[in-house]
Amino acid sequence: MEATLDLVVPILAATLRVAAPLILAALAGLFAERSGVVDVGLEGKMLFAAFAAAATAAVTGSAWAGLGAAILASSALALIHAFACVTLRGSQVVSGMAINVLAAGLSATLALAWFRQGGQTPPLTGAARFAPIPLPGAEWIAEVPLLGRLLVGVVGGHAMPVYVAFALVPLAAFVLWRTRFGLRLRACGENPGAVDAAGVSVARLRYAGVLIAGVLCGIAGAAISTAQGAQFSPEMTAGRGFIALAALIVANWKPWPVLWTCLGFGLLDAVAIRLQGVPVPGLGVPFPVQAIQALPYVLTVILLAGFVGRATAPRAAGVPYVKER
Amino acid sequence: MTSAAPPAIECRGITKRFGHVLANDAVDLVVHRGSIHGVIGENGAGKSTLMAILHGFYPADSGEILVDGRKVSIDDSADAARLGIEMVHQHFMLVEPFRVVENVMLGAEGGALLKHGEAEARAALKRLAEEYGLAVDPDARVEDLPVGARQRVEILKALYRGAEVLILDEPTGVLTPQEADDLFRVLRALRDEGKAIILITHKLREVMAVTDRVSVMRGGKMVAHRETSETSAAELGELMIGRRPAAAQRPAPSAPGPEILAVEDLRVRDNAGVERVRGVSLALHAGEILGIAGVAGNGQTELLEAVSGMRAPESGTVRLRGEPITGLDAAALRRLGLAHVPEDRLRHGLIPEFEACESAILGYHGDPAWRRFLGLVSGRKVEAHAARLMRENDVRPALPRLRSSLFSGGNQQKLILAREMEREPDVLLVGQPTRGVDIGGIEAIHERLRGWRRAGKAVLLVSVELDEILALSDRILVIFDGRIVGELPGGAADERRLGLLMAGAAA
Amino acid sequence: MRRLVLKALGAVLLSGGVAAAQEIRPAIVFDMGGRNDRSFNEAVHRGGQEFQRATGVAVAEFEVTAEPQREQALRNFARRGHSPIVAVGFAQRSALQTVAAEFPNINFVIMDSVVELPNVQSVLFREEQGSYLAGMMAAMASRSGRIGFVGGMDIPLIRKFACGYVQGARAVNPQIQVFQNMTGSTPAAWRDPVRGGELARSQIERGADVIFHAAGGTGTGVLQAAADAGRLGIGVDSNQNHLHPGRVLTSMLKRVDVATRLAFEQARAGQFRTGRTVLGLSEDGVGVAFDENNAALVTAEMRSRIDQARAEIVAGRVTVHDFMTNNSCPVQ
Amino acid sequence: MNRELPRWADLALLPALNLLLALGVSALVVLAAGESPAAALQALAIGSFGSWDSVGYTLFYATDMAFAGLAVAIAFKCGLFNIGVEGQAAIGGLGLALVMLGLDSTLPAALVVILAVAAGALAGAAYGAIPGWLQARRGSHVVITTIMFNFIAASLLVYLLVNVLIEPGQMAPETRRFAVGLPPLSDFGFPGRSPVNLALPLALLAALAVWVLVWRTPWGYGLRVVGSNPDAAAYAGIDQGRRIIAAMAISGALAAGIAVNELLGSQDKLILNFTGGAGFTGIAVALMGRNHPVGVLLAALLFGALAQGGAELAFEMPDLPRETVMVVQGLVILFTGALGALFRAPLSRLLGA
Repeated sequence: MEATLDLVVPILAATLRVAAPLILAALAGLFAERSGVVDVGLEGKMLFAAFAAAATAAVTGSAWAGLGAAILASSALALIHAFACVTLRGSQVVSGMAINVLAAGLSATLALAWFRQGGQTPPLTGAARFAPIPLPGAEWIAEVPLLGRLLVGVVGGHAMPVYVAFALVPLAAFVLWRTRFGLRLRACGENPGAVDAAGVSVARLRYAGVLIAGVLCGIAGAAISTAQGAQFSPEMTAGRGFIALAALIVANWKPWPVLWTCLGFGLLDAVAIRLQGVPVPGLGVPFPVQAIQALPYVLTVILLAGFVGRATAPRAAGVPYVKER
Repeated sequence: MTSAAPPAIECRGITKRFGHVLANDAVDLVVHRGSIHGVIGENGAGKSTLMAILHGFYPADSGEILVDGRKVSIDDSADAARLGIEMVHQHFMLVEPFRVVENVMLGAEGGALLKHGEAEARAALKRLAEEYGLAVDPDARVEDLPVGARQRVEILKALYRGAEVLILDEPTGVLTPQEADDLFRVLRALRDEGKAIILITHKLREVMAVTDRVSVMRGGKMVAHRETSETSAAELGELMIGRRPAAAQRPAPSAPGPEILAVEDLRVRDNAGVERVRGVSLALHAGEILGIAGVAGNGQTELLEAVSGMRAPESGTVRLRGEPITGLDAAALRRLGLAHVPEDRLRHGLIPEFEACESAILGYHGDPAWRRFLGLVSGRKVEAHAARLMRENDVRPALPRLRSSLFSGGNQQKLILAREMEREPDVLLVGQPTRGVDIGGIEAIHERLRGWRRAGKAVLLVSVELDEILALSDRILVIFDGRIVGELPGGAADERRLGLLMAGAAA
Repeated sequence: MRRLVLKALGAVLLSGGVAAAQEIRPAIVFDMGGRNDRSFNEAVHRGGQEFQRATGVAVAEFEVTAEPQREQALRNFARRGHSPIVAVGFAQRSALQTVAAEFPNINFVIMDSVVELPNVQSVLFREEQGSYLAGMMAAMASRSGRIGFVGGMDIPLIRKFACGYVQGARAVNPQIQVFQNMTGSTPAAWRDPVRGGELARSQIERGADVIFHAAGGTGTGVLQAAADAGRLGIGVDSNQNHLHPGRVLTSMLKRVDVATRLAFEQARAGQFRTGRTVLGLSEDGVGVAFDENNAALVTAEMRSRIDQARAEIVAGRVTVHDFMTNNSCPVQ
Repeated sequence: MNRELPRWADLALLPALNLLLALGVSALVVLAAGESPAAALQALAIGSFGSWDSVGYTLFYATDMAFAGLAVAIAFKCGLFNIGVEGQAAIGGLGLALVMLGLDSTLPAALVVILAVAAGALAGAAYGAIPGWLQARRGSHVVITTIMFNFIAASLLVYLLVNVLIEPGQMAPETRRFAVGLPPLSDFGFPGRSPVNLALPLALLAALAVWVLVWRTPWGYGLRVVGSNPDAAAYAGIDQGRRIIAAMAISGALAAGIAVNELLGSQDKLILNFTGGAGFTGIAVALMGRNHPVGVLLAALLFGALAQGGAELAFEMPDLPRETVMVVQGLVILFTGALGALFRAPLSRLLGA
């Protein structure tokens, strides 16, 4: 039993850690696309936010200041995206790609110009990082057989942004399905004409959706550079924005499925890490490292083809809203 | 009801220009409370523009609007809503995946959280349902509702927002006579409550039946205002098109030829897996127009799709000249002489973003006629072909390189008809041939179909416009809930009986 | 004491060369990682800077960002008369082969690979020897009997590091368990510190208490995770002990900086050497770093065993297997 | 406000203005980095077109971009967003390399090169067709599957290069040199020294072929119908699923053109990551080129010039971080692509008046 826990608890804890930024980014995409604006610029916004967070935290010594800066930086890019897509009705995909390229270049350029450390920011210590938060009453809970250890080991000891990510899932579900704003936002992604006819500004809602995406990507970026990592280095988001985009589609643009999908990715990843170098039973030698590394992606494709139904995007996503004559 | 009270709506000299088109030219309109006011005119007469201005969709270039005698400016739909002006659009402004109650609340949620507002909306829906007979399940998804119910949702939406002035744009286009009657009953009840109702339509029969006053528009101008009781359909028709309309014809009895298309026990499911056609059999003869009457959503769409090769049927057979053609795709069927004018122009009939000449070969794109060396498609040949079609069929503007979406509905439809009839197919499937087409266009299209029949061709006509079915069909089949529930001879069809059959009320 | 000889030789060249100093215009073409990668390329950069400071001779630099730029950059420098030109990394081999043949009068240096041309100095390192010492230190410092290795990508060079590391660890503790993880298969594998951190944590959770990385930018995450967990990391290429003082056991040094400076100094003295140079422990080309940042971690016993091992390797009494000789590693 | 602009203004003036604005903002970034914008722009211009060498390199990079852009564009024309050009190019390169390694010493040079190009295209096509099939028959969103397939291709390539195809005794995970390759254009009198090779005319041919296929064949007509109005496809008797699979296959084959240019035309061996991100840039190239072959070629030239000019810029101004070039690229994509309508309203007022 203990042996099983030894194996399972760290894997589950890793699952939560790996999933957290994906959840934040996927929820970001969720808000943007629910409002009718496709967002392939999640990666760029996260990266720029990661830079802003680490740079600000390094200078001020405060992770919270870093988080604030990350949100501002990411939102600034989101504002560009909204201006291009909503006001100018430009191509949403091009705008997203432009933001990815721009963010990669700008973050490294600024980092180099400001810190002269090869595009990295100085390593963060102490209050400049989000430290793991132990579960309140952990030593007491841990006494509970089985469950206690599971709870303390898996749920406890994560940094603030991880908890924020998980808290945001029910919040997003609540906002989208239980509030006036959510109703209008979703309507905007399905039939902006109806929203307009109801006397509500489509542009304002879409700006809101895209800006929320900016804020969430900001938190995700800060999580990457000031909680999970402890400094910024160029291109450190390493494609997570695209994985989040995939997760969003698998989850059919819904918050709870986003949670399960991202946890699924996280779990596959955590298991794959463990499987590296482990001899295959009966074969005696391990699978090639590359096969293990490709495993999460192969499984995703198989799952998608075999079990998950057709994804139905918000109908108006990607289409600039033009009043009909 | 005329009194000293100022009119609910008064428009003075409204002018609106789109580019070089003068859509509204110094238009005046007075609508009183407690009245149903018809605004009639052909497509493009400027009715919709005027209503869009009233509803704040876009601003007028000049002119003023008075509500209850006070001058107002209506900058957006929210302004209109504050003034109690609500509109039921021809293309419903509903969010299809949403529930009815969500649609009703949208824009009038009554607070940041939905919980309270939703309870309120439910109560209001219940009350309105009782008051006006507007029953809809508040938890049904709009995409699952038939058209008539969707329209009720639109009206409920407007009432829920406290509409004092209700604008309805071509509301009966998709309704059965019974549903239309229901609608008119609701409208009268609303009028009696003191609301002002503006009914935009081109159907003179409706105007005569339900309105108190009527205003006629033509070419962007307001050409006449009449008390309904003091005018006639004939006069209105003349005012509308500026000349005396051709007398409505009933088809002369025909002598049908041999059976050419046979459908046997056809069953079809829609994309959601719902069985929409439940065992339909029918026979179509050369030299006949067979009309399929029915309320939208009763399976006629899927029937047409299955026969035309767009959708594989679940079971059953379709034969053309005795040969089974079930499961063949639309291109193969066209080669066999079965052409199809689809119900939904913009979704199926043409490609809105293609140039008109490219839309003019949709379905015939593989034809060697526009190939050149190496079998490549010659742009010039395609263009020349479209130019000829446009010329011969009076498609305006006759610009083959113009984007398809920039043509008016009537001209789009003419182009599609021209395309499908050009190869003289033995069987023509036609769905809603005149939807959104103005009166002049309707006449032309009807005449073409009649000519087609005279030439010994067979036409299967699906339409929700009863007038159209009656005007064209040699025989009428009524479809209800995926089944053929009755057959009537064309010339002598009893409209009342037809209506009852369409509503599923009589076997 | 051969490393002293090497240093002395350098000093002699430097001082002796003043009189006969040639006008040289040295240049460096970095690999994709870029001059500020905190490890391999940065060490070359540092070597160039040291030379520049000492002699006042400017060193031109270029960072490639795409494959075809390698050849382009080398040719650009060569055409402008730069010499010697240092090409950093094995990936530059075929580009250098082409360009060096075009410019027989220009001198070139390639790190980590061999180009058999009369105007090229090929510098190879015995990474396995340095890694061996790192492995020994890891095994000595480990209390759990489990240590870890995080590589960037599963390529021969990284396997060479890993193989030496495991050999060294086993030499100290034949029963020691070594976890090995590779980061990924895309270029992102070299700059994903978050994933590096995850890999390290996974090893720590399995009991590893010393983790050696050879993963470029990803490695900063490995060292960070080790430090956060109160375990020890081992740096690579450059001295990374200062990144987390007291939490980095040591760094496996690969003295590309020395090799670079030396090549420039030779050229300046008119004594540029072409052909193959293999730098191992005996040439002080590889090693492990001891400084004030890890002084508290290194016991006297550790230090003496390392010195002893180094001496034995230098003397040829102990042979560290080089993965590259037969593409396999005798230990796992 | 949405009056249509004259064609020349729409196709030339507007993009030119946007490009100018992009360069203007880039100049500000350069200034912020403490360098002279004028010198930087000059270095960029001379670096990309200032000599025959530079022109050659610009064209070489543009060849990659053209193939990538065409690959993305043809998928877009069928309504598919192919993010998998990177992976398709990699697998195309693998197919190409296998033929070269197996046959380059036994068959005549011309024949083996043709076979290799064909094998590359075939491999790329197959790797593109799988996500196409999954989309058409299983409903798996092509965006997800192509992202996943990029990772899978990268893993496969590393495995094969490290364990199977590596030249024995070598450090670099790359194959041995091919005995033959595509001849450089300098063999045909193109001046200067650059890797621009026969893949460039091949790219032009591919663009022409794409244009003919998509705009001048009934099949391509069907492809465009599926892309712009899938509902109408059934009406016109067009098999949507088969078009999707075929479009992805062609997209993959075009992606393999990157491998032809890089591996057969320049590197003469299979190496890791030879695409250098061209597959992603191709998305911007395609969209800026409005998914039309002519537009794609122009956009490819622009991006080729930025890649080459950027490299020269780094030479001339070593203190400018190399990532500055990415900033310029991002700004160009942003201003000429997404913010393309910025000047539309004022311009139409100006020209309409």
